Amino acid sequence: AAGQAYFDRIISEDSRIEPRDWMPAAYRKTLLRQISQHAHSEIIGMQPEANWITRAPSLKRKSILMAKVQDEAGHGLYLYSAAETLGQSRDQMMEDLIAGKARYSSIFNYPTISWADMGAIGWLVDGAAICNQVPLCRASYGPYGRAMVRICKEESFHQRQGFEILLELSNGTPAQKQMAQDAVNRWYAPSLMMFGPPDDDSPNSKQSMAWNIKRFSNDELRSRFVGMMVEQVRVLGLTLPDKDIRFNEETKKWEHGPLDWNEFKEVLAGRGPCNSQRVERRREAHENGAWVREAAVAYARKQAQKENAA
Amino acid sequence: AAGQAYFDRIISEDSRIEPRDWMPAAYRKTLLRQISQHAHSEIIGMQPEANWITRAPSLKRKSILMAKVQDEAGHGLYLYSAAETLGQSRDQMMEDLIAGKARYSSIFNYPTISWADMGAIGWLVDGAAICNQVPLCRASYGPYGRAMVRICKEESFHQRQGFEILLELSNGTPAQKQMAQDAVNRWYAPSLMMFGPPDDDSPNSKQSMAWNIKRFSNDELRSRFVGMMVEQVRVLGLTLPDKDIRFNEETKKWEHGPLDWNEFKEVLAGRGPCNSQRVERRREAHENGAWVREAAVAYARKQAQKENAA
Amino acid sequence: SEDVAEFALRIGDDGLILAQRLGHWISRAPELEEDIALGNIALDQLGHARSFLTYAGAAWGKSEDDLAYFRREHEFRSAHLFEQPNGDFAVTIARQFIVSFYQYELYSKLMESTDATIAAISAKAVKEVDYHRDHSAQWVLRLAGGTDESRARIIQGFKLVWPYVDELFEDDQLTTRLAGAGVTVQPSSLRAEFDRLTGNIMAEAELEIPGVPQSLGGGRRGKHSEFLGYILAEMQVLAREHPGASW
Amino acid sequence: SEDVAEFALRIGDDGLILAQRLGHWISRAPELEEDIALGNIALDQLGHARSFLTYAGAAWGKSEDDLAYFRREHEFRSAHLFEQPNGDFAVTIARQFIVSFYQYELYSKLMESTDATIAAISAKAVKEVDYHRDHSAQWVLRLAGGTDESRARIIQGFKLVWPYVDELFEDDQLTTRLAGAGVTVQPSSLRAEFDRLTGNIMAEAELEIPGVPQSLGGGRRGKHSEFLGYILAEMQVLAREHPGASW
Repeated sequence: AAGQAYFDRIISEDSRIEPRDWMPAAYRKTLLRQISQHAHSEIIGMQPEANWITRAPSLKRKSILMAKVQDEAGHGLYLYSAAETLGQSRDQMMEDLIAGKARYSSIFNYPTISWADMGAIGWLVDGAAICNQVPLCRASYGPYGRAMVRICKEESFHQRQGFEILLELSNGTPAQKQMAQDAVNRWYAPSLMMFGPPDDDSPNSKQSMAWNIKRFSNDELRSRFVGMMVEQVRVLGLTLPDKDIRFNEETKKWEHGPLDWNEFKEVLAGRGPCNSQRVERRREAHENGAWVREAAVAYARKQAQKENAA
Repeated sequence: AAGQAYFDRIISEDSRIEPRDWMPAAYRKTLLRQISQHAHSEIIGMQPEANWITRAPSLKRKSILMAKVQDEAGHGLYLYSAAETLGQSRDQMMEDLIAGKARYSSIFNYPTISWADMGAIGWLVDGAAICNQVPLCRASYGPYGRAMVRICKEESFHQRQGFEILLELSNGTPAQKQMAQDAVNRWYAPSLMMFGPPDDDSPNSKQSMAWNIKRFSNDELRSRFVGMMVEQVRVLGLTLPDKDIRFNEETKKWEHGPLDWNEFKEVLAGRGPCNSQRVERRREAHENGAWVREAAVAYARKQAQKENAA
Repeated sequence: SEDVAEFALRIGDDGLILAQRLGHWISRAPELEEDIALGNIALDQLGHARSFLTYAGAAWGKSEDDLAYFRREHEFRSAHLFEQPNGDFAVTIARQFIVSFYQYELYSKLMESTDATIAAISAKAVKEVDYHRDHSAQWVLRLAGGTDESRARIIQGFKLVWPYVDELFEDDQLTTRLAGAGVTVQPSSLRAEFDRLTGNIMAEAELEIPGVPQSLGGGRRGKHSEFLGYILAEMQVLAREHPGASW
Repeated sequence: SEDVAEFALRIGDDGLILAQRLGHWISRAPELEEDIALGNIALDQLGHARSFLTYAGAAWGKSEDDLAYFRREHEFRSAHLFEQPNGDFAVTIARQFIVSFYQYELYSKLMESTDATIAAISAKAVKEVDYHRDHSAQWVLRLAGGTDESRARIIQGFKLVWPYVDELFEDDQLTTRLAGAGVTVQPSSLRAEFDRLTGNIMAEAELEIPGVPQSLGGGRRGKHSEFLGYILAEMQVLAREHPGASW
């Protein structure tokens, strides 16, 4: 009861809950699900981009791409650490991911089939992620909020790099420009769906907002994102594949055309073009690496024994 | 003693020894070494050509190449079977190969670095093999001789295909012609060395000839081969990288320039560019396939038990 | 006609991409007999592909090699199953098992195509594919009934390739038009027999149909997985370095 | 000068090809920390390669990308060790261990090169390579002293890559001329310290130097193993599809 009162006060003051503080079981569970899902997204999200590391068309781009994918591994680490403060081990989370029990952002189940996808992912997918994540820097759970601060800084760097890739392609040969437009066409709708289902179909959002985890509704964030993209796509000299985009003068909000939520659900249910491949690759890496992790543990144990003996 | 007499008579009549016949231990050992080495050469020899299956520049050539490499697996099988009649199991021979204890033709330790190598291997390497092998069809050991008959038929087919590849390249673009010439330059000397060391440095040849295994000396076969190649290279519109080739009017034999027997010995000693890679690939295939072979054995055992029970 | 050519392209691409995958096994198989067997299957698949691509190309003034070597990723029409990685021997067998039973049903029907060329190619192909069926079915039984390891591996193998089954039996506008003209049948009409025959073997092997979601596919519309780009980069590298050359 | 450019090309190609190999690990490493560590090493190698290739290209009016994407196999000057396949983690570590100790000795000497550019690039590189040394040495100790399996694997890993050590320390006419001018030292002069330092770690790990024959090499003369063709096909595929484009 004292715990609940303290918790309620912290939330009402918009202050931070720390790992040792008492918290309601549902709050812990919600956060754990959200943070681990976020971590998994970083890890699985490495794959569609890693797919172009060996084929990057210039050494500069190769270098930038390598650094980016590596950053994502780092983000995964921060987030797994944040989740661990809630009482679940990284190993367990990894097992859940491999067993297909854990979710990750559904957008990574689409394939990257051209180099321009590196641009579109940076610009649209990282762009959407930033819109989602900037408010999370103020999330009521301390370790999560602090992880997001670090991550957001790097993400905005990544978004700019994605934008630059598209800009270069758009100003390049006709084939390059078409490659860029095609990538934007394919990633636009999935990136809008990254904000989650429409507000009237998002039952958990309200509780998350009450707990100061979420700060804005899905539709609110989506609308902001659309507004940003509308402006930036002009600079790129490309178009968004949505003829219904408009600024609603009454609500002062950007509106977009209808989204195919059916496909979204199909992909979420595992029917995306790459679901099986993504989880399999993670499984393979994890299982092929088991002997290495075991060796490291065994070696550390032996070293500790030696030091104790000495 | 009766065995020895029978054996000597068969040899002197130039007739055939069969698996159940008595034979001198040294004869058995020599044959076993020669046949298993020959079998290993077929199997290891698949690798330099398999290296271009996925990159063959036309579907017709891809198809011919696949069939050829597959034929080599078949040759390996015939030869392992012939060797098994002398009392060594295929498994044992494979283990020896993987352990680096068994020899195979040293020429397969050179890399195939261009498509033209498919032509040069067919024309020169298979050509040299045929010169070596046609006399072996009359080898005194029956199973070996009969295996050679089948093999020689297919080899001469392969040689013609190699010739055709080079001819097409030679009549192609300047880059193609150069590719062909470069391949001939690289494979010429190693193919001459396939006949083994010069006669005065080949101590075992004499005994093999006395046993009717070998019919001609290394230098004799090499000279014949050079003569054939001199003629065919003109048709190809290419040159052999040997300015000393000449027909010796006195001996009525073709002579070639000096060969780098030092390199030959280095490669034989394991210092070729691909020795390690070739054996490793075989080891990998064998070890990765162990569970499959075990499964087949286990399944066969269970089926036999069922039938016995029924 | 354009429709027939497009249809031939689909089947041809299936065989071509699979042959490319299978070709990698030659010199790497678990035993020499399988180097030969997988090589044979690869050769057959490549042979069928060449016939179908030659026929497709005739409509567009292109050779089999123009189509194989000088198209880009989105112009290929193979289904996703054919581009799946070889994995271990069990994955290759699971993939081949599905492919062979599908192709057998397809070619059996195409033998009666109103298009004489398609009928003729298929009549030849069906006999070869019948052998592929037998080869893969025997291995499914052996692996499932062999050791604990082989059983675990074939189960995992099926789990990996099963998401790509539905795509093989999808009807679309092209198949609807061609079925109407008797050139082919609707792919969906092949499903029942495929299910029955594969089901029999799976039952004998005491394997369950994996309960994995079906992937959305899209290969017939040129939407491929991330694997195809690598396959083509390797397959086309030499031909593209020498455009216009003959070999 | 032409000589200096040719020399820079060798070092640049070493780093480029190794970065290409290492890049494959990112998203496939045994643990996330190693995705990051191997990614770092790849990035460093690529960074050094870019500096050296840019410098080499300046002599011929070519950019780093001209050199990386538009040369053919026989024009690459990397030593064979750098193109060896990743294998399992142990092979990658064994390869990196040899590479890092070699590069450390090389760059330490090149810091004092009479060529100011080479000296400057090397001064930066040597610090990074020092970390690579430490990383791989630590893993050699861990794998050798970890479990039976890891010990067997690192022994096998060293056996696979050791044949390519001698090539790194081979002198030739180019190095002789450049050593005379103080641009570099003879590769052979680096060997003793390499042997001493790697020997210390091997001894601590209770590993023996594998008794395998040394391969003939030839990478510095453009004679490569069968691996390089595949590496280049993949690395260059996109750039070559769009010649002249900028990215």
